Amino acid sequence: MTPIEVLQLLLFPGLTFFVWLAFLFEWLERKTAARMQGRRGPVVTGPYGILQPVADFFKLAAKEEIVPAESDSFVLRWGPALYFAAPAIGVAFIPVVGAQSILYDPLDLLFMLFILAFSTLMALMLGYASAGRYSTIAIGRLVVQYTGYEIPLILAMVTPAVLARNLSIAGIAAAQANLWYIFLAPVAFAVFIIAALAELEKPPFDIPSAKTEIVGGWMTEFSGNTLAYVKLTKNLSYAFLSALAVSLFLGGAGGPVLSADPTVQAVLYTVYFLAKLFAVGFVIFVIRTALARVRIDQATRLFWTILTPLSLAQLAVAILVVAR
Amino acid sequence: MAGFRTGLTAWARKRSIWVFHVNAASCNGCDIEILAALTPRYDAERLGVELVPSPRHADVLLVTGTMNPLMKDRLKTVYEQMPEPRLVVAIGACALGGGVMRDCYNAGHGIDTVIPVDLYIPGCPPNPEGIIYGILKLVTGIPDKPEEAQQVVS
Amino acid sequence: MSVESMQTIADETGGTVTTSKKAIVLNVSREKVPEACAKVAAMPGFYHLSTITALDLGEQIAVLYHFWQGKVFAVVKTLVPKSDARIPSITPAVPAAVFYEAEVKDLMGVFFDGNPYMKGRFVLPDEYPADAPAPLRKEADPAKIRKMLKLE
Amino acid sequence: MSDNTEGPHYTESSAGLMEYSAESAMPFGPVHPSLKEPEYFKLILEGEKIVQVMPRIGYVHRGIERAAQDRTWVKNVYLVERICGICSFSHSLGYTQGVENLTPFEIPRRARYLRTVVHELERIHSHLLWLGLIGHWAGFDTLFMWIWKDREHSLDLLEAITGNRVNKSYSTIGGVRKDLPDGMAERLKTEAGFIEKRLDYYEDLMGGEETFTIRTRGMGRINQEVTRRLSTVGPLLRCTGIPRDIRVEDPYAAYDEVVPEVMTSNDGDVASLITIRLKEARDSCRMIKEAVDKMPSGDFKINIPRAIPAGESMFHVEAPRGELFYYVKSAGGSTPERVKIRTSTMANILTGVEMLKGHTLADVPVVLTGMDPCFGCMDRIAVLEVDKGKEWSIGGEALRKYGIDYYSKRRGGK
Repeated sequence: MTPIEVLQLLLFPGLTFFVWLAFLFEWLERKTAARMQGRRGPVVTGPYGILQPVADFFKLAAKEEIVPAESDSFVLRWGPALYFAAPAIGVAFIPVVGAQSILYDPLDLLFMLFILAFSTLMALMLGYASAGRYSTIAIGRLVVQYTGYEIPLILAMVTPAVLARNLSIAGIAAAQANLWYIFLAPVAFAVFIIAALAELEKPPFDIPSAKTEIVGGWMTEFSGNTLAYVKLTKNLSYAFLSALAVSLFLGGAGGPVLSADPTVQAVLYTVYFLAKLFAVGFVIFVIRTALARVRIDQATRLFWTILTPLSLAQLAVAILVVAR
Repeated sequence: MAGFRTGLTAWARKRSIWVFHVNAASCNGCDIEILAALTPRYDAERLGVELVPSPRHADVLLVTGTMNPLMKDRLKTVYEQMPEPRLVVAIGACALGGGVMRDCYNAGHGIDTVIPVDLYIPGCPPNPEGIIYGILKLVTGIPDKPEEAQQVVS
Repeated sequence: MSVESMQTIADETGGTVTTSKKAIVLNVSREKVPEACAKVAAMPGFYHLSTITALDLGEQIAVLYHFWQGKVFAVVKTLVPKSDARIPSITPAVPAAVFYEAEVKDLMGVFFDGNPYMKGRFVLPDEYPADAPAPLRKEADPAKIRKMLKLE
Repeated sequence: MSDNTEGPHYTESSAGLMEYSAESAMPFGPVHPSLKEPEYFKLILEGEKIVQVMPRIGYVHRGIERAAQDRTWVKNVYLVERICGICSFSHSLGYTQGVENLTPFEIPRRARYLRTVVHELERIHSHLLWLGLIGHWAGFDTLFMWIWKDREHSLDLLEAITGNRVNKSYSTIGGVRKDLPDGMAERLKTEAGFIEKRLDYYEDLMGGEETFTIRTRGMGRINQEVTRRLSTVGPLLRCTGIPRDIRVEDPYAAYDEVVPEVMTSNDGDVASLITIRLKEARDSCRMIKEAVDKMPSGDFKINIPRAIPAGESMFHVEAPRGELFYYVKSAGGSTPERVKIRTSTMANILTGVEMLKGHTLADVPVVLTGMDPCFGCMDRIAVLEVDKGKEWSIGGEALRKYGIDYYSKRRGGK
């Protein structure tokens, strides 16, 4: 690995870039929700309140950390780091500048599936380790919800791979140069967004963190640094899943080539990518604000009886298209 | 570097105020005004105020209502669950000193007999504007150095 | 019409009927309370039990059961001595009375035999001493109660 | 209790609790985000299904009935309305009318009309508050924000008429404290029209939003048999199809001339409660307009001597949550002999528990809100399974200790 690659990995378009994107996503989410609810949202912290999530993060990080007596302090100490690592590594496989991602493997889509599952597993372990009553109920719900959305999510992610006959994210993104897969496989895209809402625990699937039912969900017992990193990770996953949607269905960073200068074109690719990313994020914001929470049994029924058959059908169609 | 971190923390603390609300035998008047302070007309989120579900996430504890013996232990427990630095705001006449309930046999003389209070917002009930103004007074009064903040709390 | 029905019930239970502006009061002895209440509740429209009130009259405690329909309250009233404040519970006939009886027990110290919730504290804090007078009785002094509950 | 210290009545018993393992019991409150007031509900769960509910009431008990005996008649107006900040005017209305019934004086018509207007405004504000909260508790925060934004209009009117948004201190013995401000009649009409329009919109929205209706339809089902037996009051009674409304059945204030329409439904679930409250709020808007038109001129207050003649008086009003009962007894002095208050939530808690059983944990906030609890009013305790003959005694101390121990175990940090 060259020093340039390390820098890319750490700064742009790697970790730092995506962490700031995560903050930006939280700010946009809060702003969108507030505007839709007839409020203004954060305004005083930074221009238009854009630094509000940053202030929240640093304030939490500087607070006392309380570890409940019954909890597993080892897991609580190292769990957040692993939980954070999952999307942090994942973003390195997303092509942001042009068609190349920083890390590349011909089979990295499978690794993404692993990362998504791992992230849920870490949430489960963290919630269980904190040994709170509400946390225990919440992780029960998390697991049930996970069994619901996991299969549609995988099927929806495999569909573009089938269409592109490629199992790497960069490869799939590059294969959409002419036609985005959102047009070829719109159902898979819709299923992906719905499953992503469930993975991110956003309404209407914020069942494992339903404030009005089980206090803070599996995060009830966290405080200080742990809470800061868990919240940051959730936002990072937000950006990561949106980026995945962009790469798998919206042609990644692809777009018209307007300049012969590679630097200018690189900037253009980044702009294309960000525009698509925020478009996807915005769809999620709007869905999240406009809907009420469903119940866990209703959610699983939706996933098993509607989304799984739908995504299976979509996959079959995709296979037929490719075979022809 | 240390100076920068202290400055960053102080900056963040004044702009991110997560509140947890406890009703210690209140008549609901103050409680609905606290809720109203978060709704569109007043929108306390503009200033970074957010209502959090668990005391472990909170910076500021809002307490309404006169104390009664059943809520006394609860209030202490909630206060102990909060991570440092923590601040307590007593809202409404009852929480300040018993208010109209002062001589009732099952009502206390204000919550500062149980936990330390950093700010008093009088009124029966205070307006949402008053509540937001009070919380802002509180956080702009937070000293910039964390050591001093600890003193304010204890 | 309700007055006549109340008079009939009074005849059956050995009570007397008095009327006032908004209420028809049926005075019965405490043994007859469940019977009288069941009969009043069975009168057309009077199934609604508004509440149970207890009054400290010095030597005695008056207990009033307020049933309501239309513009009148049908009240069953009984007197019990303070030293032996117990009444048979009316919960078998009127299940809604459960809390009202429990509340009266806690605040006025009248026990209702047959009500399952006569143990422990209902409204009052658990620290409330068992040997202290019930707070609504005349002999109870709010200032002293506050001291006992460590509120001062 | 005072004279019966021997007796078996104070032995602590928690036998009922021990039958369930600690894992399946779930504390719900007293400090919980969906309970804006402290109340302790211990839910016994099987998986996520509720098999038993054990509330512990008394977290808001302050001893107001006793305090009322030591204060003058007029001071008590300000005391009783602070029983509950949401239905504060209903409390002062019930109390003042109960006291006025003891005196030979006739209250001026204009005062009666003014009371009706403020009473209905309070109903609008309370119902809107409830509708917003049910949105919030169903995880539909947008609805909550919208409704609370419109609720501010009713609070503006209340503030303009009475001087305070919450504890209005408007009704007093002998009438109301002040007359309508200039131009208020017109403003009342336009604002009532505005709120009416918004209510139409919300009826549309709440009926049409799929994720919301599946959370409310069929939730907390009760029937006439239950509500009759448990003496349920208010919308909870009317949602099972029993058309009882004190404003119609036993008119007070100016309800003999401004007649409300009784809203009923036969569904007996949370969705029907939403419809009933929406319709009632809209009917209140209509009644405000009508009352403003019909309002006679004249005095808004008469002076009543400070000593109230001896006697006893029972009075009840239809608060937003249902019947609110006042018993006032005077010995002829300057303070009452006894004031007994029975709030609507106290009458409804048994029904609420009945509604909760059999639902999942996710439904608790919605169903519990469905009964519109106002624990500020209900400073009392509930214990359950009355009808099936099972006995539950709450070992209060044991429960509390458990809760405290559970939360106070913490280490590390500092």
